[in-house]
Amino acid sequence: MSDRDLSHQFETLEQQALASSLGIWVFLATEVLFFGGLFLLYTVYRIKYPAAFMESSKLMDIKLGVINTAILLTSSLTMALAVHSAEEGEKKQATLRWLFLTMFLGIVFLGIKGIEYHHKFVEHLVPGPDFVLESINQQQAQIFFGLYFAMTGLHALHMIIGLGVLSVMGGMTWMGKFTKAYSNPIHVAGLYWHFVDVLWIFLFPLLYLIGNR
Amino acid sequence: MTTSAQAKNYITNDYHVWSWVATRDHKRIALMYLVAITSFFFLGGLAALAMRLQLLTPHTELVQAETYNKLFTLHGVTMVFFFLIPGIPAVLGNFLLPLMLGSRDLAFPRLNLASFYVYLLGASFTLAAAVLGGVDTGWTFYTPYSSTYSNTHVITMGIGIFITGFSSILTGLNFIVTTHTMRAPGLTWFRLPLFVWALYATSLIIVLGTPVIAVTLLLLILERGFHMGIFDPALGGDPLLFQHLFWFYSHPAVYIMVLPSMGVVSELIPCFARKRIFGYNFIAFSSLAIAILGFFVWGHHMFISGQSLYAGLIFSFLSFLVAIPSAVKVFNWTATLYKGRIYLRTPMLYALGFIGLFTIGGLTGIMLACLGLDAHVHDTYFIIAHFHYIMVGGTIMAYLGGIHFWWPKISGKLYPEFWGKLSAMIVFVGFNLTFFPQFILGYLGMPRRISTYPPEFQVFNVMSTAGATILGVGYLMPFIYLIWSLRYGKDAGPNPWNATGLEWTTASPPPTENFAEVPTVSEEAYDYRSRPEIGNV
Amino acid sequence: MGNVPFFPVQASTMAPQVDALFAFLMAITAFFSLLIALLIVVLVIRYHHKTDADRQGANNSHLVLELVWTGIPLGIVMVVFVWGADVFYRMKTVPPNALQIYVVGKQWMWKIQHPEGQREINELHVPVGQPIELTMISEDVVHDFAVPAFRMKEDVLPGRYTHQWFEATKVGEYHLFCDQYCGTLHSGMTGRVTVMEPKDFANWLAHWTRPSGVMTSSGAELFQRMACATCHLPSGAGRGPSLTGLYGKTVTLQDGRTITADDTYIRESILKPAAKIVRGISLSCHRFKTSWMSKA
Amino acid sequence: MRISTPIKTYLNVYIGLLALLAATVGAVYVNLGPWNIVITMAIACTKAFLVVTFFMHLRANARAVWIYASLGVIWISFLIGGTLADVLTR
Repeated sequence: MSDRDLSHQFETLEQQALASSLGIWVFLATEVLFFGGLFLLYTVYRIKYPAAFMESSKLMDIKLGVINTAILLTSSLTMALAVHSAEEGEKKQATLRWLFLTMFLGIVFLGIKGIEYHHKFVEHLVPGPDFVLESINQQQAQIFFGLYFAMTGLHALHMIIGLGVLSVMGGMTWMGKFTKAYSNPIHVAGLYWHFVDVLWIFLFPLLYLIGNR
Repeated sequence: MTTSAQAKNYITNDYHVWSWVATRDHKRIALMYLVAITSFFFLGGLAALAMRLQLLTPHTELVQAETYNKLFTLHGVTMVFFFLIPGIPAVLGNFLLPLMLGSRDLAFPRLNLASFYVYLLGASFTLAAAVLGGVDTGWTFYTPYSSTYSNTHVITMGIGIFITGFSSILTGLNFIVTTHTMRAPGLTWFRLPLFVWALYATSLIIVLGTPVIAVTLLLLILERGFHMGIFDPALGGDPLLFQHLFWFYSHPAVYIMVLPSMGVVSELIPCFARKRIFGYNFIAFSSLAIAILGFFVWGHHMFISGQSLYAGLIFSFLSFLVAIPSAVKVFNWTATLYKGRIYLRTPMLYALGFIGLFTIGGLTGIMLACLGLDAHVHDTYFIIAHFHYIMVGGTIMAYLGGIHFWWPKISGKLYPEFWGKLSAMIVFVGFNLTFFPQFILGYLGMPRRISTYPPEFQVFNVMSTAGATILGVGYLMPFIYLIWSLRYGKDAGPNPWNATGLEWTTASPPPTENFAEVPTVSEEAYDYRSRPEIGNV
Repeated sequence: MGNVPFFPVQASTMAPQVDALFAFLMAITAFFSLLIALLIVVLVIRYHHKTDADRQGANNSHLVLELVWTGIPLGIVMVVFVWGADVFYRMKTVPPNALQIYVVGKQWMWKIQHPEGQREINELHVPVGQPIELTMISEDVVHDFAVPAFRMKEDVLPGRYTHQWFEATKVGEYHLFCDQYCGTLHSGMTGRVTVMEPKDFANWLAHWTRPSGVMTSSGAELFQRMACATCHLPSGAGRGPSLTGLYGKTVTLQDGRTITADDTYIRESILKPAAKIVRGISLSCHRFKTSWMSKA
Repeated sequence: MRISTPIKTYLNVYIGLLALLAATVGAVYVNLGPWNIVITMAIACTKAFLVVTFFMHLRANARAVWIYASLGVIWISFLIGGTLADVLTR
């Protein structure tokens, strides 16, 4: 047991590891409920305005959506490998490689998201006074797009926070903080990243795939 | 060396400003919270006093209607989000949880400090909104008034409350993990002090409820900024969805306020009755039951809001169920007195006052859960009286009781007992004079949130204002003599009440690391009878 | 101080029912509050540390006792639930012979319209002994139409009709409040309900100086004037669906859902014709872009 | 909680996830009426299950962790269920 890894309030490394695991999972439960409010609104308005929701969903760029989903799933794999590498006490270059790949994929995801946002902006599909949509009931479609931006925007914000966390993990890896005995921080960061992935796993079909094409 | 290392406590440990600003010691963070929360308590109290003065006569022109609306919003927001919700958990909980568990600190000391600064950040947004001109939506922020019609600083205040929510979440998360992982050897779940159970149940609500209010306020801000229509019927939205989301948190939030105070009372009664608490398991589990059932009843705030009759029936039924665990607690506390050795010290007076007022608050709550009666008294002063019996008569009584009980531990000093008892009695009398007439006003039909009223309601309003003045004096007194005691009070010693519990086994004030060595527990909680060495109060 | 009321007047058929419920609950509240207070006082005196009472053999728990004081409150609240739900159900069930009166809430006044066209502001005149149904809507924010003497209230929502009913039992004048906070002059959004003998009420209606038209006939006039009648032919052969006898019927929408043609649906279809289009109709009525109805 | 998973498992799960992505997108082009949303959500749940189980190692954790992981999902169902009890019966 090395003392430098053990915070003063804990007795053992096992206790500390359990605390960090429980802490992040409790935090993820709060995150689930944070998005829960959005899922509630989505469910109610989907039931109230089914036609407008299906038609609006068809205006999503399914190609970019699929690409982004694949990117995010891949980033989850690389994240898992980064954590694996750190936990197994492999060379720090290996861990860093997987971390950078994960962050790179995250940035590509955000870039593509940005392109999609730009398209929506050009097409006047951003809620507000400029929102124009003739073919579908305008107000109902605006609610769909309002929820689209709120959900994907908050998801993107979580990705940005995740990228920040991963940068810190990169720094800690570089300084050789992680050993076979101690890898809590990167383990926790990985769980957060996977969670953001799981969120997208639900957002993607709810927003892109509800209308038959 | 002028002072030996052992004599240093968490306050004298280091005097540099930085040692406070960047502290990770839960006890110092608790003290910083105490200062912040007390400030908000007096701010909210001043707003309340101004309102009571306005209501002294039917058409007082002390403040304009607009100002009055901003006053009750300020009163509600500061009291709910900045005093009652963080109150007991962030001050007493922060200070005591590691001490009661026999650990050196919370599981995540840095998060704990972060939660305090997040609280301050949220508080500064809220104060900025108040200073810039105030908000007039009420603390409930109902749409579409808040999203479209109000032209006050709703967004700024929304951001403030949104941010403060994360402060609660961090505290709740920290408490949950700490309780699971940091208990001293031998300290099993059923040997825990009941205050810890109450904090745990509270944290459960905080962690599962607060994110929902956070996202709700965020959506309100977006709606106000972009008019997406999600809460605005003029744009195809449904304003009742806002109410559902709001009360999904804000009803359980009532239990965030009252559960910790029940925990405090469960500590005070056995100590001053010198007896193990009656029905430990039932009190412990009733906390969890309240935390969980509390999430199923939010629709009782919406019986006359246009919610469906069917939903009204379901929510009414479930609301009655949550009354049961509260009743069980009251009976168990009362039964604890039986065959006790009772000392009527200041904390005990507060605790007994709590039981009485909470009983009235709880029973009038049953009236509000009852559909046919709620349809008459909803949104009247009856509601105001009811929830002030719970939050002021309940939470603040217990908070003050707890502050008095643990003040010797926190400060190392004893307060003057005579003034303590006097203030407890003044608070009790002032409270009842303020809020009991409001039950009558409410049944007569006086609506809440009004600055002028029909003249026949005046007598009861005058009584209420008079009571509020007395109550204000009652609250000022502890503020003065507790500060006085810091300098002039007698030294308390480690255990002035001869109480059980690990927090009393260490010095007062405790050293930074709490315990010289990790204690081992082999007794049940509140084991006053079978350990004669403990002695009397 | 002779005229300080402690209890509100009972002026509707629901009022005694609500008050009976209240009396029952007051009895329970008083009983348990006094019981607890009395127990505390007695126990504190008896077991005060200065007394030498017998303190031997105190229990720390007692399962039977716990079950009793869990079970008894549970039984009581279930009675209260059923009773309260029953009263509430009666409050929500409008008698079939109820007279219709329409209420529009706006910041910060109540606008009331009688079926014969008489309009009032912050006043409501009704006959005694006649069930009245209020159909209520708001032009802006959420309001609440509350008459304490009738023991009734219901939120008045924008964008959707809500209803409540009462039958006044006592001639007199009663407070009308807005019970849902609605902005700056919420305190001033009050009014007066005047309950009259039927013959006085008939007089009041008849002496109305300038009735703005019976609601049904002014509706019919609008139907012609706004050219609704050119498409919505009674035979159903027009471009729009026939509206004859539509109210209260079930219609099938384009997406296959069925919906009852109630106030809310009809109002929505006038204001936003494209929102719910009936099956078999291809185009939507673009007649009204603005909400003229709320101006009416 | 530490758990040693062979790299091969990670790769298999990843391939599975991509296959499910293909399936769910493919389903959009087949009209199955109300079954479309059921299939789509079933696939989403399966994908989430895979990530939570194999990438996040939920199963290796202590019981308290399990409880909190499920509480989030259970509480969302309370929120949605309670609100729908009103919205669907108006």
